[in-house]
Amino acid sequence: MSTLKYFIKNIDKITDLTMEHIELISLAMCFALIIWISIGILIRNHNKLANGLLGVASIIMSIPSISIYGILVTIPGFGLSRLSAVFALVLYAMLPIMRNVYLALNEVDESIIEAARGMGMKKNQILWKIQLPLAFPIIFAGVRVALVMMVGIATLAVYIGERNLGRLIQQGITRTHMDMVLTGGLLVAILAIVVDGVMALIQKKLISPGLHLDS
Amino acid sequence: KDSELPAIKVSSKAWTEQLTLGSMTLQYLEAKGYEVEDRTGLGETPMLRPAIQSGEIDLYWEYTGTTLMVNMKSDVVTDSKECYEMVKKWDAETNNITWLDPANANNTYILMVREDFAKEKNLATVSELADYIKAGNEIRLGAGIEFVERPDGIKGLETLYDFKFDRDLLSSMAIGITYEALKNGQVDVAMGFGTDGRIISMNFNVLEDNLKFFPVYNPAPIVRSEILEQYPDLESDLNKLPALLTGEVLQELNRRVDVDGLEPEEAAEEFLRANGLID
Amino acid sequence: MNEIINILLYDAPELVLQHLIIVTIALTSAIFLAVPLGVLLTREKLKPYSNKIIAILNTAQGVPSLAVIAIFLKFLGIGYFPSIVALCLYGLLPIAQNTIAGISNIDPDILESAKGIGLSKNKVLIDVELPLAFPVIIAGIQTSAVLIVGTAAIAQLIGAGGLGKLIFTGISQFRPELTIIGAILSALMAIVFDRGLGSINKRIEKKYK
Amino acid sequence: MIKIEGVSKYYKGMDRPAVSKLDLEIKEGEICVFVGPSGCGKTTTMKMINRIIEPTNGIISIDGKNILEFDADELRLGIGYVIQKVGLFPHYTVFENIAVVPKLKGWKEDKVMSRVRELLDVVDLDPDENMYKYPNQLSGGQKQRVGVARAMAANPSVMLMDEPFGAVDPITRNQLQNEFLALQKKVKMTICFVTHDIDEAIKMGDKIAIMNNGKLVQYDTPENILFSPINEFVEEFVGSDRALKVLNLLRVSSIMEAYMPTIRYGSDSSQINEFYNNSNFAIVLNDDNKLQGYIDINRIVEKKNVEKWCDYIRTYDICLGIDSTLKDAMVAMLENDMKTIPVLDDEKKYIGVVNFDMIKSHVGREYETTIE
Amino acid sequence: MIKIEGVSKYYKGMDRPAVSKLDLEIKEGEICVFVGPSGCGKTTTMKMINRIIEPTNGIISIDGKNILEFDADELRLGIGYVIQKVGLFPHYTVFENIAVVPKLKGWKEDKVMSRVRELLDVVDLDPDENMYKYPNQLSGGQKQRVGVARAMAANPSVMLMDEPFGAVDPITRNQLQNEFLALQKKVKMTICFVTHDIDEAIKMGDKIAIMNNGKLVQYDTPENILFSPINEFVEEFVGSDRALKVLNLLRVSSIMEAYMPTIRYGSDSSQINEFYNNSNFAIVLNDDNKLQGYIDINRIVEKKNVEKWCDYIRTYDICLGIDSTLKDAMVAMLENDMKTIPVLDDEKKYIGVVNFDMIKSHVGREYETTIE
Ligand SMILES: Nc1ncnc2c1ncn2[C@@H]1O[C@H](COP(=O)(O)OP(=O)(O)OP(=O)(O)O)[C@@H](O)[C@H]1O
Ligand SMILES: Nc1ncnc2c1ncn2[C@@H]1O[C@H](COP(=O)(O)OP(=O)(O)OP(=O)(O)O)[C@@H](O)[C@H]1O
Ligand SMILES: [Mg+2]
Ligand SMILES: [Mg+2]
Repeated sequence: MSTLKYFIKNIDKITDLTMEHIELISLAMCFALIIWISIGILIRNHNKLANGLLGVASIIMSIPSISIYGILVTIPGFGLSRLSAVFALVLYAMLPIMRNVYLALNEVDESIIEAARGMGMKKNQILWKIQLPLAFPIIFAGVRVALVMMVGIATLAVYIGERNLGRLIQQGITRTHMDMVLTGGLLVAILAIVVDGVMALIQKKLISPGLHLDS
Repeated sequence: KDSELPAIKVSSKAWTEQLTLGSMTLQYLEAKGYEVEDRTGLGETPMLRPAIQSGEIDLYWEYTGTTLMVNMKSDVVTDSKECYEMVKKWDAETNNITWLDPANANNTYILMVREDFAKEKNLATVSELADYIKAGNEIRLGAGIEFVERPDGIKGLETLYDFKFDRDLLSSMAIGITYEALKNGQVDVAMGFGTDGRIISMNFNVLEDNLKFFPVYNPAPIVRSEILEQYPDLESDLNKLPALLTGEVLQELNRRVDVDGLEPEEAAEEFLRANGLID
Repeated sequence: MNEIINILLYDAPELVLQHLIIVTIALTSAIFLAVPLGVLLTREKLKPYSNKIIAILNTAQGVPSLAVIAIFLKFLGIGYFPSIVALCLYGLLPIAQNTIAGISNIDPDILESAKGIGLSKNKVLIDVELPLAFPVIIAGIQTSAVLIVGTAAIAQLIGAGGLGKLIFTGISQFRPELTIIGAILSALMAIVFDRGLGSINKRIEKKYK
Repeated sequence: MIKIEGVSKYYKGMDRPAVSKLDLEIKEGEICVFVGPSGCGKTTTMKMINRIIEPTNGIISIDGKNILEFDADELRLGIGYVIQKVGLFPHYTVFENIAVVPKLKGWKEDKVMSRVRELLDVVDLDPDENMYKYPNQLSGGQKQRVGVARAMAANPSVMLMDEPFGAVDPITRNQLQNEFLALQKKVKMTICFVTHDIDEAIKMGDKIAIMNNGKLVQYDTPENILFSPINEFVEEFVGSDRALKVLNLLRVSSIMEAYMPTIRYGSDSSQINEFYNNSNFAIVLNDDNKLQGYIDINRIVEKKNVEKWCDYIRTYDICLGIDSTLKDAMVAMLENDMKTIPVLDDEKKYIGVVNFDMIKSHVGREYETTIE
Repeated sequence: MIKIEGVSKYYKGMDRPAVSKLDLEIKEGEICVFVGPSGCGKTTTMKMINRIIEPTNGIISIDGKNILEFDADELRLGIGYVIQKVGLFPHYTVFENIAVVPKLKGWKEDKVMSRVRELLDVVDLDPDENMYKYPNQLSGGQKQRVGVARAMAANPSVMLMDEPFGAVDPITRNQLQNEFLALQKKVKMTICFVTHDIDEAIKMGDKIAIMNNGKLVQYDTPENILFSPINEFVEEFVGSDRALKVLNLLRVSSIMEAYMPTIRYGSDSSQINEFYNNSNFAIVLNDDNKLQGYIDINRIVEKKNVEKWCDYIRTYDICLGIDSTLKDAMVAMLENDMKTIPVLDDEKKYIGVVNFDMIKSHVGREYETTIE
């Protein structure tokens, strides 16, 4: 109850923090999509390279996010800037997005690609018209995972000066102000769910009905 | 005043007193008609220092002892005035940063115990605590991480008072959690800050630093000198604040936030209004 | 350099041990909670609710680790116990989800022939469903382990110690070497868990895949 | 004995029943083949017998006892089940797969082992070579064999086999069918066998149950199904060449006649003259009734060389055994351009001949008596 | 025309070639069926023709031009390809699937649309009902039809079809085969057709290429394959009843004889007496050669009722058309217990009869001339 009171009382500040949160994530997501999808596509036929990159990605994934921020902030040129926060988030998106692009492209039924080849489609046409659309559900699943993860990890970016919902949690902790912590935590959770829900809607719209009929 | 000039980027550390001071400065300057930008709660000293030196922020409240110990790596100075002059001179010369007037409050580290515990074990000073521990009693200490690591933290204290906390019984945790832990009886002695509002409301006794180990931590606004040149009135305007901030005032401000549940902004606004600095 | 060696020699072992203890206990309890939960949710009677329960767990997963730990502080105070509870909850979802996925992805023909042969429901679960779902369940445990190892760093904030101590000290003191050492050790631990569990899986899978 | 009385099955969300008012009795030791187009309810029927699916209405009983009175798992332990898609346990070796039920029944280890070896021999897989392979290491046909072996492991008296030979190439399939029939001759299980291939049904079934849209359309012996399909659906289903399919079911022993005159090798020429008035041909036999060949009496008489008639004996290129089918007989006639083919018994003794007229009138007669 | 010269294919890591020194020529407009046991190299051969796989050795040319001289994608655009596992694009509708190649070739939209409709009609799928379905909404057989339609979309002159009717039930399969043969009669594509079913091969092929272990064992017309298998492998592969299979290939028109005496309906009784000396039976015809029935002359003469002979005419229950196969003839004889069956032309005019002796000696003769 007191949490609700706190929420209502500080609605303006909270709205600001939420917007900042969304802004950070959107920015990071844009870069992540461009970078990791392209790389995923580029490495699709180079298994060794892919395995190497996936190894790197999973190592990055296993580094506690707070320490990535901590390290980035000491690197000249990154510092307390938003660049550090975005960079860290983009790094974390590497595994789910790049891996899913790579796997999904390679998992497209061999016989379908053979049919496409047999029909005279060029490599590029096969990539764009067949492989990517068919890989899309899996790629999208990866993007969703990355996005939800980002929503959570972004909260830790307050330790390097970002202002977002994580601030409610961090300050709530130092001030032992539980309503703040709860408000922050719940809002982040809700944001994660909403973002995921929106993505699910987009996914439904974008994916050929021929693909989700079997699920 | 002159819209050509850049906004003043006001920052602070990320805990109650700092947030309140930061917000107070912001609101005050804004009321005075300055163009300001809110960068409060940016981080701890290790982050704010480089930020103000590189011009990423323009102004925040720093404690004399902090600069002396952390940045100048000097020995402990327990005299307020001496300490202030040292850091002011150093910053002006090496970093082109100006220390404005200090407030007459000392937000130094303190060691706290629960009132009943103090009575029961008869503890009033750090020396008594040291003796108590040396007598073989087990004491659980809760402290923020930096207190464990900093030279003006545990290690120095132990050296001066000639005792040792049992490291197995030491928990480091987020600043602020120490109060909760002490209240809930999960630790026996907790590190705190001298001006924290919870000391009174949670019925803690502060152990007197009878050998004067802890340096003085007088808060004062520090500003990039360049900004002061651009805004000639800024120094005199800002110096009105430290004059009003005694230890009691700060502690009350902190209490309003940490105990009464006000937002730092609200507490700051209340203060400014009460003192007629804004309308 | 000397300092780094000092940290590695004197501080790190204890912190690693603390970290390891938190993670192991949290992970083990997560496994013992999540696998039965997943199994239950694939049983005929509960199947209809499995989506809802997973949705709830999903929500819980959306709460940032920092907040989870802070919230548990409220109820359970500071130290090991609340951290472990929080981390364990945090690790439930991937395991439960994979248990469900692993079991429901088993070829229905295999289940039918198991039933048709006369295996009782329990026998089918133990002799057929769990072994066949094992690789997927292990994959869930791997995810969970990595997640818990990484998140455990934050447990430091409520006094549980562990490698988070190095990391946070590094951050608050502006000593990146500490952060890096903490990060590397934590990452190493995550990788060891991941590979270790993975190799168990490989050994079993190799037999019949 | 399996008895199905008034059994129907409505699946949820389907507007018409998958199986509708089925009545059927399968005798002890018989193979009943369910056949019909895809989706007609064959698999559903089968699964109701071992209670994988519960019928909506009706009663199924085995050996006079309602299957609902059994504990479901116990019931299934006693019924061999070969699933449509094999369904081997991928994490078990061939040995472990086959041993599941015997182990559940608590057999001793060496008994299990010898049973597995025996079964692998039965389905023509080398035990030593295959016992410790995993299903993934087997070809489709080998998997199906293991599936059959697994179902038979604990000597069930009832077997349910859902398209057990579906996934194999025609040659292997034929081989598996023959092996299985030979085995069934020995062990006499009561078998429900599902297929959608009418030829397989004719070959395997003692009785054939033709289903369509969940209903039993005709339930009869293969002969009767072929000779007198009950309606157009069955007629179309068995195919326009059912007259030829029938040939596969009938054995020469049942139509063969011994009307051809015979003459003993080396007997004197007066016998030839005697024949000359009645017939042109004679079958020449040894003293112990072994076939020597045939003789064209016209030619000898023309050549005025009756004394040496034995020099004019011609041998047969091909003979039929007593178990040969009429189809074998036809093939022999066509390939060798022969009108009549002799039939020998198991000891190679002559017992008669078949010719096209005999086949034709036999098949035609059956049609006449059964049609209408 | 497709010419394969000395083509071999070694896959990496295999110790023996998947296809070994293949020489073969497929004439313009012919269907060449590749048949053989699983793994014999059929699919590999097919894929080398459209360069999905590059041969290790040898040359393949289409219409005299080495396929390596084409741009690979261009080459494939001109070759229809029906893949073994159908391989429809699941994210495209039926329409979009079929339209892929026409669109790649830059056809106008309305032309594409009308072509798709036309093709769906050809493969017997209602365009309106199915055009906007996704592959997941189709049954296995329907998918295969779409696969065939897709391959034919841009009027390729060459088609590669890898077990195109593999996944459908026998009834639908038969139907698809007939439709496809009817279509091929009109459009005359050059077709490589893979199957492992010898019956399908016999039915579909102008030529059959039997492969084993990567080698071409025999390449010939279906008749020659059946009559004179080159070795035991082929013999076993075509089956022991190949004499009966041959019947399916031969038409009554080729063996029918007009030797039976005919008599015109209503002609006077002196003609009957004339016949009486030579024959027992006569076919009775109308003035315009339409069949009236037959007459047993013995019976009339016996009954001393020659004047009224027309009252004794009996009608035939069954007749054959000129396109009927010998198998149809056999079935008719067996089902109706008839020795001879009349054959009529398209206008129902009588042109002759067939009987078992004719069939037998025709088949037997073929054997004699081709065997050895
Ligand atoms: N679990 C189910 N739920 C709903 N309908 C079902 C289910 N199983 C089968 N059906 C429907 O019941 C009917 C009969 O199915 P069944 O599997 O018995 O057919 P079948 O004769 O075995 O066919 P096939 O030859 O294809 O195996 C079909 O129309 C099928 O779609
Ligand atoms: N990509 C490949 N790499 C290695 N070996 C292969 C490959 N494709 C096929 N083979 C092998 O080459 C041989 C011929 O294969 P192919 O697919 O041409 O057989 P097929 O006659 O089409 O058989 P099926 O009837 O089973 O489709 C087989 O032994 C097969 O295992
Ligand atoms: Mg079925
Ligand atoms: Mg193939």
